[in-house]
Amino acid sequence: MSLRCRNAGWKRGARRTSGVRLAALMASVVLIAGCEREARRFQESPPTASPTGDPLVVSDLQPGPAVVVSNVEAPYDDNAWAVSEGKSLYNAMNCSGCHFQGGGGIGPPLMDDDWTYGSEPQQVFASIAEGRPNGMPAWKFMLSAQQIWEITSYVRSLSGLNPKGARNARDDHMMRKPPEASTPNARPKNSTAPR
Amino acid sequence: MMRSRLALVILLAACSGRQNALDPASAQNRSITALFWAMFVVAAFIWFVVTVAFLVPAVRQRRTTREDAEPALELPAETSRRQTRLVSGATAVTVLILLVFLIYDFGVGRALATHPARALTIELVGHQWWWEVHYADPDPSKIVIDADELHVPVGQSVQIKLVSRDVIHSFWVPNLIGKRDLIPGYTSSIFFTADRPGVYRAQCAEFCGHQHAKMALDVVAHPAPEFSAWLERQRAPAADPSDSLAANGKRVFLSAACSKCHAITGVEAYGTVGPNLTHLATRRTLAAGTLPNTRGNLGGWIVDPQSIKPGARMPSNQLESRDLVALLAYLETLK
Amino acid sequence: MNDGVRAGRARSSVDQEDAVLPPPQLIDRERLEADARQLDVTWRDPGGLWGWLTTVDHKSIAKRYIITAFLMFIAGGIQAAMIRMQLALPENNLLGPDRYNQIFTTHGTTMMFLFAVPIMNAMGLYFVPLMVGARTIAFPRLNAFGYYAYLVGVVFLYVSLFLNTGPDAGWTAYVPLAGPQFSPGHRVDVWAQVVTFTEIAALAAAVNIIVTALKMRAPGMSLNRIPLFVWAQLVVSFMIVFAMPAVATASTLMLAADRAVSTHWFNPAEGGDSLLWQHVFWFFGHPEVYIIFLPGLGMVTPIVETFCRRRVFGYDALVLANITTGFFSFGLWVHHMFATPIPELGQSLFTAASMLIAIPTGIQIFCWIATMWSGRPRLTTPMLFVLGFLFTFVIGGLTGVMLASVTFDKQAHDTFFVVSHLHYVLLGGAVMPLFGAFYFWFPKVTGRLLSETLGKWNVWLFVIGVNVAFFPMHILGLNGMPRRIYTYLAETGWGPLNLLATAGAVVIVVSVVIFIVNVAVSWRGGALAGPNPWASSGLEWATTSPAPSYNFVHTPVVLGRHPLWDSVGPFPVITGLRTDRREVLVTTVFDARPDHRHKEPDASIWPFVLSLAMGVTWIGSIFTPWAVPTGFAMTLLVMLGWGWQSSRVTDVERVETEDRLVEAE
Amino acid sequence: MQRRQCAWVRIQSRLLLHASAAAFCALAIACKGDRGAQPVALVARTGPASPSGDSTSTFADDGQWVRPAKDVQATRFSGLTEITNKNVQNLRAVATFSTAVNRGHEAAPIVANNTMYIVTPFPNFVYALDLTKEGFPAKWTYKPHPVSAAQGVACCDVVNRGLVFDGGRLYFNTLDARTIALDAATGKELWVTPLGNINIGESITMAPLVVKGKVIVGVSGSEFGIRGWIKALDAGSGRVVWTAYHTGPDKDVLIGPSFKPFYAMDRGKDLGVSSWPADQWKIGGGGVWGWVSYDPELDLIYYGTANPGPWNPEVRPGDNKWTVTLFARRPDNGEAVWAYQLTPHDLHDYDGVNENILVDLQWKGQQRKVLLRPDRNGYFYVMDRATGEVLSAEPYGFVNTSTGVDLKTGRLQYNPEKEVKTGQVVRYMCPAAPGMKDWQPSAYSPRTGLVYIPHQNLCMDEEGLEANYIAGTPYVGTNVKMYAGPGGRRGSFDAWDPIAAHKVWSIEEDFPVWSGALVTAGDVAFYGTMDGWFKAVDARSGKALWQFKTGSGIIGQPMTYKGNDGKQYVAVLAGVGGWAGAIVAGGLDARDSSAALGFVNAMRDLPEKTTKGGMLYVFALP
Repeated sequence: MSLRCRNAGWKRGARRTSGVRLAALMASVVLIAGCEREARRFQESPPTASPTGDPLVVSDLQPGPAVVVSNVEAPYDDNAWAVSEGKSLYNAMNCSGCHFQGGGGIGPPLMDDDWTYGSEPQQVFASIAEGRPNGMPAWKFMLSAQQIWEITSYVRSLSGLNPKGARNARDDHMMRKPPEASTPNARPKNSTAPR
Repeated sequence: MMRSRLALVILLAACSGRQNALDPASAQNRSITALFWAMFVVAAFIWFVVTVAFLVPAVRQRRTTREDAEPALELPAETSRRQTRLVSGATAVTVLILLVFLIYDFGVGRALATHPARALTIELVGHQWWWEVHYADPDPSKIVIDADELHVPVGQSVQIKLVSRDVIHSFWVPNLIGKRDLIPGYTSSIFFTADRPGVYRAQCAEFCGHQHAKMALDVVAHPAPEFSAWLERQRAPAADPSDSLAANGKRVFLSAACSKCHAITGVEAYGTVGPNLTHLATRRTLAAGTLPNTRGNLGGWIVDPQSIKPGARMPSNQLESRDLVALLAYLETLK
Repeated sequence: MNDGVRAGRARSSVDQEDAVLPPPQLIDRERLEADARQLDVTWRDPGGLWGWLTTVDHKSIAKRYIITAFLMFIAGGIQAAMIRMQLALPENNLLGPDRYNQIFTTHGTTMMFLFAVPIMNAMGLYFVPLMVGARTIAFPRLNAFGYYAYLVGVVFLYVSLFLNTGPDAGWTAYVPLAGPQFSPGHRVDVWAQVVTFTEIAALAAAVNIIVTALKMRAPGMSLNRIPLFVWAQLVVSFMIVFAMPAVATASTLMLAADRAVSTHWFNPAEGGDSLLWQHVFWFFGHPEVYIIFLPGLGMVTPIVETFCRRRVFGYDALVLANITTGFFSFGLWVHHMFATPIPELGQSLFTAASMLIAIPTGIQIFCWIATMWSGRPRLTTPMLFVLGFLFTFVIGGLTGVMLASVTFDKQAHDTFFVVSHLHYVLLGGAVMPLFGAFYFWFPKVTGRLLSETLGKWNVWLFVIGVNVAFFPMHILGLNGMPRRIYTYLAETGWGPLNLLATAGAVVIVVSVVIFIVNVAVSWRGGALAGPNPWASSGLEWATTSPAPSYNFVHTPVVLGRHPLWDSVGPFPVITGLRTDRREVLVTTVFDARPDHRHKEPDASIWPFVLSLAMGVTWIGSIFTPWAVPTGFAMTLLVMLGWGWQSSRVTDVERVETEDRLVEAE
Repeated sequence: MQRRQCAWVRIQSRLLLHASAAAFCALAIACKGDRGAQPVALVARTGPASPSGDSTSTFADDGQWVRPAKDVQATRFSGLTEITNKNVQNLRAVATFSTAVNRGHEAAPIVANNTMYIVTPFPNFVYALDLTKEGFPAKWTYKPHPVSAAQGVACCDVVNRGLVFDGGRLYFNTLDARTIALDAATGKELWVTPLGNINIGESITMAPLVVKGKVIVGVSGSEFGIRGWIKALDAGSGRVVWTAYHTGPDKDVLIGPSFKPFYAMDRGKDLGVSSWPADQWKIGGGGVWGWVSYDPELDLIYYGTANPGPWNPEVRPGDNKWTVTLFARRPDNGEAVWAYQLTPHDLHDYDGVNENILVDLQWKGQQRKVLLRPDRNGYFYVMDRATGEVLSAEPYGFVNTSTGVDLKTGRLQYNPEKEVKTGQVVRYMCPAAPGMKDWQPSAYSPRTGLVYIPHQNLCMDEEGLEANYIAGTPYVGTNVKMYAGPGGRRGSFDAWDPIAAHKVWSIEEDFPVWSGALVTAGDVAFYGTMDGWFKAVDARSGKALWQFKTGSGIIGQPMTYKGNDGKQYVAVLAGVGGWAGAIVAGGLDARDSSAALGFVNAMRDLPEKTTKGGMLYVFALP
């Protein structure tokens, strides 16, 4: 079963000692992963309406001993349906007007490995919700946290940062670029949060 | 037979309603219904005859032959000749009936295919999961954009231009006319002439995803003058709210997410992702024929649409109760 | 039963060329038992798990096929029950839209691809060799491979369903809804590949049945003596050969490619066409319906003959009806697309064709009725199922004629009227005869009879249930209830009739449970049947029940359409086939004259391995296109292994026969 | 006094234009006799260059260059003759100056009173360089500090097309839609007038025009669903004198009783409302971000309006007045005298903002005051600038989106096969969205009578999408993919004969020629290429004479002036960017062929050819 197991699951699995129980757990993890990958959660409020509450770091440079920031796991990175919802929002809310299909224009490209304000889920969330000084509007009054998380996961999928199986294939429009599903994972060059 | 007679009764009883193919409200559907009844009666008769034909020999002879009885392989020539005659006769009758049906159907088909040169043109755009309605006009500033409700004049031929921007939907008003699919990449048309005022319910008839079940459309047939009056009203932009509460609601509408997806003519809201709300208060239903248009339903729909139409594109909106009340007050002014 | 039969001995061309044929002689019991022992050693497959995996006995493979397919019938039935539960009340919240869409899609896919077609094939694979008096099927290994391919598809679909990855775009998977944009994730990919597996399985079975029926018939079984069940299977097999590639192309080459490697077959923006899918799919989809119920009709004939103690009336008419139906069925597909923008003229053409096809079906029904009139029907369970079939199927057929009319179809299309129609046709036309067939041939498979009392309950509840469940749907459809809706509003007034339909569904469930109990009880505890419990006429009854691994000790010789009824006195057979190796007699296509002797392969593991390799290929292709080349390489290797093993020279020996024997009347 | 002289000269030149070449020389000498100006410079003159009475901009003086277009008639012709097609190959760089900005430099340096003034792209620094000192050191620098969020509403790079010197003052616009007046001597800020709101997508990139004490400024943002306008500010106080919108009711458009369009299609009441679906005109685009020219004699300003919004035409049935329209207005009160909609119901983003060159021509035997206009839709218009009549409109490149202009009705004849459709890719539409020629201004030489047109040769595939309007975000609604047009060369620099309406010569360039043109009385034409070559060619033959490789691609406007040492200098700003150069300026990813409205696809190889960086280059003969 080539459905990807989510990291959390693997970590939990690693702590088990009994091989049998491990196997059983693997199976269940696979199952969960499968459900996760294909689930369609219409009616839920995802974690943290806005990550401002959580520690958010945009600079690698920390005076004194560096605080290790725990990354919020993007609730939808591994969910094909939510990522595609993120895509339709990305287009409907005119993100595509500036960033186009990831190549950029008025705004910077999103499909490359260069991230001005960080590639971590909560950093991307912040960029969308709070806006950024050089022309990025702040969306937090217009979009619900769930929607912003969906867009976050889609934006990350543009450079292949989320699991392949959850990314979009081509859409029914002009073929502008290879679909996210076949975009090579562009390891962020200058993503700032500790990884 | 018993059961079928019962069924027939139910069928006859079920021959009226605002979403019923056998309760015609248009010239076109009258002819279709006539065709249906003709075929139904003949079919019922054939079924009856066949049933009798095989039940008689079955019940006639209760005494069963012994299993190992040497089968009489050769029938008397006269019997087999009679059988041959019967079977070929029955076949001939079948062919004849089919031929009649065929010709009848072609006739009706031709009747439906012919339509007057000048017809009121309405463009219907299918979305997941709601209907966008454009009342065409040579003068662009007179085009009316509405949603989830289709108004037509009685006695005038109407051309519905069908367009889809996402998946295949199907337009079907049982009382007025049969189906026509809205297929991405194709623009097709369907014509009908309502001959009886009333409200008829249409529902998307091609599976189109999660909310296929809740993608309905009320078709309102007015007398011609009433229709043009209605159209004129629709052309008017939204009036500015008079009372402060509604005015406050307008502010909420513009500052909250609403105006990013919904348009209101005369207000700085031009969103095209969701239905146009310029005359929301005049509509009979909400969420594509899912809820009656009442204040309570509207509030519920705004706050938690996902429990009403799971998967719909409308997000749930966390609004201060104050703002919600004001917003509702404003939306109710959109007459 | 073969003691004291006359044998025309066929000599092989190796011994003296132009000797005069000695007069037919009786085969004595010793000879018979010796041959049987020898044959048993030669034909029995190894035991144990290994034997279970390697067997190529068409009967054991087909038995598994039937059981698996019937399990699919139960699975699909459970889904149907869930659907009915959800729709029993307006605004019901038992299943959400997401779950519901997966359930109804899986229901359709299961019933069409994993139950109906495979079980009809399986019946053919089991009985065609027996009915034509062959030792085994033409390509035993291909047969085994077909089953395993099908099994992979079954397992794949249901594992996916439990991983919440069940297909959810309807069993017709219309694009663009099933396309990459509107069905993200792998749900529809699963559908596309499951379809691929069943196609491969169906094609394997079809080829097998065609060759068996045309080249391995017992001497004397000329074309005009082939049993009608075999005729139906033959016609259907040819239909499969022409229809299945269409859907394989659509699902595997087009839909899967659109989704996996961004081809644009169905992308209108880039010049693709969303209607193309419907054309290709229905070019398969409509023949599919006939592929499912022609075998059903084929099963009706022997039952009618047997329980009316009469030869069926109009053999020729029935055969021709079968063939014409097969042909016409390819000219109807557009009547599934009357609501799409297609030119009026074209539509009228398909209307005519759709009505035309009612004629051959009608003729068959008339013939059976005529047979019944001339005879004295015994109302056994199989016969009752036939009556139920006539009662129900005629309604389905007549609504079918209605739907052929473009104008009316546009009202009924995609509504519960159609749902009702297709269930009448398939449950009435295929499933009822199938149940009849189960009761009729169960003794031949297990050696024991099914309980008649339970059988009566089974048949009555089934017929009543089907009609109560589906008749109201006609009215619902006309009242505007579309297909595939997960719920409906109370004010639509569809509630009561839906409740009634659900009640009917419950009755069907009860009936099927009774059948399962009946089988469970009778498999071991049923009354012993003996070779021919119904005193029927087909060759399958000319051997023991259950039939031995080699089917017949000596290949029977056929003197008429009803071998067991035609031959007065000792039953004619021919000898001369070697018993020390798996040898079958190959006869000529038209007159079934013995032509040559052919060595059939022994048990082998390769079919199983190959199906696994193929499974990896197709399932992998969902996750990465690279799985296709690697998978093909793997498959190629396995094929090499297969070929290597069976490359041992199979010597073909010509057989000389004297016409007298096969011409005998 | 001066005026009478010109009047005399004008009469003479009229006669002259009837006369033969010999007579021409005769008069040339005569003029030389009575005034010290360059004779050839006189011929194109049609009146006082600036009514503001500012001595520095009288036609007589070719030593200076006080506005991007050189003169209000927008000829971009200099009478200086030191550099000629004979000696230009000796040209060498004498000074450079880094602008400290890395985006697209579309501005023209201007020179007045021995000072050179430069305005950079966002953040719109203004530099004054002292031309009297060696190496041209900076005199002063002014930083307007525009709102940085304004970068988010600049559709096609954060450019600025130049500043204007008038009456000892400098006038220019900032990206965040403010107009600023500076004291040219000190760089002191005199007044700042905010004109637009970036939250509804309004920005300003154009160079203002100052006539009769009015600063004429238009808005950018037709890709953001703005409601386009043009404003006149009082040069002294910065107060807005009048505002004309380009959609909506006549009173907003300043259409009054004196409005006399030549063609019936432009006549009617409130066309700005009735040619739109309800409310759509409020977000209908029609900005002004290109060039305004002025005819002192007719006392009319001429400018064109930009594309309607959104690009997807199916969203906005109707003619969409007054987008893509050429307006003639009175500078004093802004009232429209005539208008001509070049591209009704624009389908392909053919903005009408290109320059209008005002000259007098011998047309079919009679002298006419005409307006020369190489338009974005691919046609070279010759129009009567008094009436708005189209005298001729011939394609100056490969056009297949339309079949021609009907001179009776004035309507552009669309090719139905190339209409943009929602949800369907229409292929090979030529010219592409940037048009046959975008903003890059052409030059006219009265000596050769030719127009020197820098332009591109691009075609595109386009698919219409449903456009959703959200204030302050792009409102376009199309997928576009551009690529080289017929022949495979993406740009060319042409010499066009407006009377014969044909190409005299043409130089094909690999990249779009996105820089302005300059032509001098030495019969040399200058232009720059996006891969960084600054080129001089023979204005008569098109022969390549000289080229110089600058540090970055050139999309700026070359100019020439006479230094106080009496030498002729040529200056240009290098610094690639703009819509065409966005792939370099913005570091865009070419894997997405729709990036930057599809232009990236046509410029995939530009990053290999040049890098960004703003730098001024000044050239002179040794």
